[in-house]
Amino acid sequence: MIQILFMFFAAVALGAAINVLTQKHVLYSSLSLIVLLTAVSALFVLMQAEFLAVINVIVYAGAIMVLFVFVIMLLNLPADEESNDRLRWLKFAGIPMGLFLLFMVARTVWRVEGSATTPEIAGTAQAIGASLFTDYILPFELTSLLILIALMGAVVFAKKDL
Amino acid sequence: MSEFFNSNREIILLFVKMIVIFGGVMTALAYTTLAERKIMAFVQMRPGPNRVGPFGLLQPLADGAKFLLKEQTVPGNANVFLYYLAPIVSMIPALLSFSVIPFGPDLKIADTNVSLLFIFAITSLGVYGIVLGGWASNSKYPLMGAMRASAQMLSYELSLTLSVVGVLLISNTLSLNSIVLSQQGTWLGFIPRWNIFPQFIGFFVYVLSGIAETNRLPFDLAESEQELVAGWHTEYSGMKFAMFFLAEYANMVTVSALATIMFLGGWNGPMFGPWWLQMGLPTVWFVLKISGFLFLYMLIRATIPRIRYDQLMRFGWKVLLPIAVANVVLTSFIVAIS
Amino acid sequence: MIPLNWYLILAAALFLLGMLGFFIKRNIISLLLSVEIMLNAVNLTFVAFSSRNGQISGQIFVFFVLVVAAAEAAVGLALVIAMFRNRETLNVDRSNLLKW
Amino acid sequence: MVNFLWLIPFVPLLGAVINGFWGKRLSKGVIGAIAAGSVAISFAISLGAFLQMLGMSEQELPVIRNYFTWIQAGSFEANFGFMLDHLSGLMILIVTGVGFLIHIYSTAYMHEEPGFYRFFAYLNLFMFSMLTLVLANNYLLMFVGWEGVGLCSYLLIGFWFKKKSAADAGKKAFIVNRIGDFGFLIATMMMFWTFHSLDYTRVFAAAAKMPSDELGVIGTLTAICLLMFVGATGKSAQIPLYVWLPDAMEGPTPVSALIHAATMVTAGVYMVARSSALFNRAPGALLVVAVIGAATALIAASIGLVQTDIKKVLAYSTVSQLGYMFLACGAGAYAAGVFHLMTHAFFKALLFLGAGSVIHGMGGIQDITKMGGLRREMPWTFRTFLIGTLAIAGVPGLAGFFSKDMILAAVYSSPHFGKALWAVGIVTAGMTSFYMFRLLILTFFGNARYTHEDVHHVHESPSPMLLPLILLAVLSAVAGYVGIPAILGGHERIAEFLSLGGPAAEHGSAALEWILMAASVASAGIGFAMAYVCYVTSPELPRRIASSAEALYSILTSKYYVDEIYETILVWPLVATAREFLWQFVDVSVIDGAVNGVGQTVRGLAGGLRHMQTGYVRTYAGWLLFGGILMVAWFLR
Repeated sequence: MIQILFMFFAAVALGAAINVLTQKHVLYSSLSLIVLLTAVSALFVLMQAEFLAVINVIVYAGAIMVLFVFVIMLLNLPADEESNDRLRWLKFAGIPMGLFLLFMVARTVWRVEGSATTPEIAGTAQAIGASLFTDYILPFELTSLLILIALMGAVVFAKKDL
Repeated sequence: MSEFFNSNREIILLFVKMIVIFGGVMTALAYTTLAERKIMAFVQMRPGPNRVGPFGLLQPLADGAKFLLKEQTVPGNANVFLYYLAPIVSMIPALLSFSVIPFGPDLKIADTNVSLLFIFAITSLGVYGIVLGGWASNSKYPLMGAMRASAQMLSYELSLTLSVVGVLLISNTLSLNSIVLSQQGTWLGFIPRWNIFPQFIGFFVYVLSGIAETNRLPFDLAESEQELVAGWHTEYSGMKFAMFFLAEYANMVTVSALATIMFLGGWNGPMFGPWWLQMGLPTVWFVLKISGFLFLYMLIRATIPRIRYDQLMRFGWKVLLPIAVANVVLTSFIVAIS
Repeated sequence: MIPLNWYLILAAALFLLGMLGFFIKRNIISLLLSVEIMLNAVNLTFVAFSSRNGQISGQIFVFFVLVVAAAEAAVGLALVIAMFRNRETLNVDRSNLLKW
Repeated sequence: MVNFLWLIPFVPLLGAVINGFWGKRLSKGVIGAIAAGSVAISFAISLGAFLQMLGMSEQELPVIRNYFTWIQAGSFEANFGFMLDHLSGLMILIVTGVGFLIHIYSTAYMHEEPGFYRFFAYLNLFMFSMLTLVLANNYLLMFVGWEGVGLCSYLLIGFWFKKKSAADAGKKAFIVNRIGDFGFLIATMMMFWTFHSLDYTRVFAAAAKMPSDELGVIGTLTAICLLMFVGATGKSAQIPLYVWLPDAMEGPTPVSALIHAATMVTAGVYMVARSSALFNRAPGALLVVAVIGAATALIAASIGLVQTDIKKVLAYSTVSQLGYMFLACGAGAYAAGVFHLMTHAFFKALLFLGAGSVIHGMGGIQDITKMGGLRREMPWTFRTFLIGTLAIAGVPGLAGFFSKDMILAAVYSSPHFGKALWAVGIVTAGMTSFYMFRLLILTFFGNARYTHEDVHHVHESPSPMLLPLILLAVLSAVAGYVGIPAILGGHERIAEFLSLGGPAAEHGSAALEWILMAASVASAGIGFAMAYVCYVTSPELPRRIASSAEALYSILTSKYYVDEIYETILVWPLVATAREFLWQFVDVSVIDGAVNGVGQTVRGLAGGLRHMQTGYVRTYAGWLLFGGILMVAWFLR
């Protein structure tokens, strides 16, 4: 059962990712990415990381992607034009090379053995919170600083008279 | 046959619950629309719908039939795929959140240890329906409505989420059922142990953000009739419009249910009578509380005028959010020292 | 019980797709989306390893990745808006003034 | 009062800070009050501490107060601490007392100067440094004071820094002092190497356990002492580093009085006296001290004979008298040296201040050939100056007589070359008497040689200037009575008091002492007589002598060509090396070449590499990917 679910969500994720790349209009790409995110969250649930799964949806789908969609709508973008610049051939070189790279990585990764003895742990909010506010308190505080800086940067960049 | 029931009891029970809850919810949603119209009429001193059935009680059915039979129009130059997708995207999250709401001690479909976050995650997806609908219509009012809606919902989601953190700090769990259970009993024998008493600031923020989050008056800038015709669903008609409409009411019910669970003790209430009554009473209490909440919603809609968009934003960011944060700080301080 | 390899290969595939997208797309928003795909692939490996090795740290890192992604999206989109205002295009190949 | 020891230097420091930072906004009266007041407080505390110390028993001395650990590195430890014993007690009294009088004097003398606050800030800073030097309980802190006074000396010599000669003189003083300081620093390091400490008590205790170096052998102690003496020659203007002191007269006259006559230049003498425990075990070093002192005394006095600038005469006189003090120290009579230091501080400060008064009255003229007859216009200046002259010339009954006599007696009986050194001392005493009376006569007697076009209104100085003069004159007259020799019925109390034991020198018989005393008085008398003859009875005589012994005269007027010699053998090669080799070759070719070469290389490389910067996002991403692949390859290797 769980294998079937994995296969299903993996297929959804891959399909969505490919769709992100092939869509001409960036809004469709964004929507496809949301599907990808949801699938990845579902995979998180399969790994008992429920908290992260939910957080992933809230942060990514609920906030970041809304921002993307918002910006796309704000700028009212047309579909991508097929630009005929000097780098056009890269697309056709890139796909086989990417596949080759995937093959190489897969071959390497295939030999990875997860230690089956250690018990799977549940990513509950409690477990994550406990770790986050003890072992990782400094990075956690620093991320707040990062967010603040990003906030100010965004405000400055988005100003009209830049 | 009985073997089948015995071996698959869990699943069958689950299906029964699903049918009961969703059937009940859908019916309730339909009648909420009627209730709203009636209450509005009452406030405005007019009869309201009273032609279809006694006291207009069959009005929702008539409405539904009308929606189904209407012509399906699609604006020219609209993005057809997204145009059809939008109401579905709007509807699904709205209904999905009911799957974790406990209507009674046993009357719930699922209860995970992150139910609350699950609801927030699901409702945060609801904005896509609005945004896509507005954009796909390829029309100026829907677009503006959609932009307003997305900005507004993003902004108020913050205070909404932060307002319940106080409750979480007190009840120490993210499971909705456990939160309800933590509110059992009374203080001093007569005050129910509801979170609304220690968390009245959070409740206040929650109610205001909830109204904004569901795009209801006085925060219905996204569909304000006088400015934007009907906002993001201006170009929708028939069943697609009905789905938007139902999604909005579903969201209202979700927000009310959450408020009830978080602040008003959920299905807790006085228990009496024989066992069959005791089985049904919690749900009755729960529904009653939600109804009271919905009544508040409608009363507010009927009495308070719409505010301006900049006021809305300023209120969200500069008033509600600081209050919510202050509440979190205060609560955590008190929790820490006690 | 799903083998760890499956997750890793899925993540690798997603990551490569993201990378591919970064190289073949021209719209700057698409590039950002590709970056998000890559981040998600990385998140997947983090969670996979975390769950399989019985350590919560991996999930903490996912948390941090989310924060970085949010910051990146905020600043990146602000830049996108600024760029669109100034150049009337989002094609990254049209914005190549910053060179030798 | 000994508990407030730290206040003695720090009150002037506070004054310096106030005047230095906020002096610009304060009125001159306030500045003067702060400056002089801080020194007055310091003097009062010093006096209290001194009196309290007198009441202490031998076991309680020296009073040592360690305030905090200043430096700690490995086994090295230096404390910030002060030590009060008889020697430093006497020194702080001299420094604060004379300093206070000179501060009072300066408030009037410097009144018209634009840098009034600056002057007093420096002066107070000097007081702080000098008191730190004197009170320090270890060599490192002494070195701090040592450098501090050097710095203040530099600042004050160059006080009129817009005048090139003053600025140059300041630099000269500083650079020449650096040479001496270098010696002192090496001595300090060797001391730490040898004794593992720099505290006086521990160093002296350790030195006492070491065997005495043989004469003519340069052992560790001798080397340390000689290096310290190098420092002393720099600070106290001895051969060969005396050249800065005459030039230092470019500074304001009170500075010359305080720093370049009474206090700072005696720091070398103080150091030698302080280190007597070391010097006593290095007879070779003592001999060098004595010889250098004697030579300096003689040569400086001979130059002083022909100087015409009132301050230059006094400057060479100072050098000469400092030579005297070193002569005493070299003979092992540290007490005599310090005694002379004290009396000299009084009368030389008096003379300088008197000279300043004269210059003040003459409106800036310093050339004694253009003066004359001033005793009528400036009666009080004249009277005090006369006392000072009598004191320095060694007229019996005044301070200089006793101290000089003590020195000469000690030198005569010192074991090595005693008689020869004594002879030098006697000759020097005669010369001193001559040039001082020459100065006195040319300045105050005879007819006025200035015209009233040059000098508009010769006037007596105001009372704030005269008061210090009178007080110093009294001190010059009576200070000698703390050291009345035994044959005159005294006890040489100063020597007992200081109890700085030198190599045992057998006292000569009473008859010998009488003879020595008579010789010294006679030489002073001869000097006076010659001056009287040359400048009163037959004024044309000097010119005739000058023309008949022209070679000698020109050598003297050009100060033995020492400056020129230094210029030729030291400065010129340095400058030439610096310009031709260090600048034209090392700096231009090597350093600039290297810098420019680096720049050119980087530029060339960058010119090629910058084409990596295509401006296309994708290219950058490609490089990023390339780097990532390299890293992955490294890990999968």
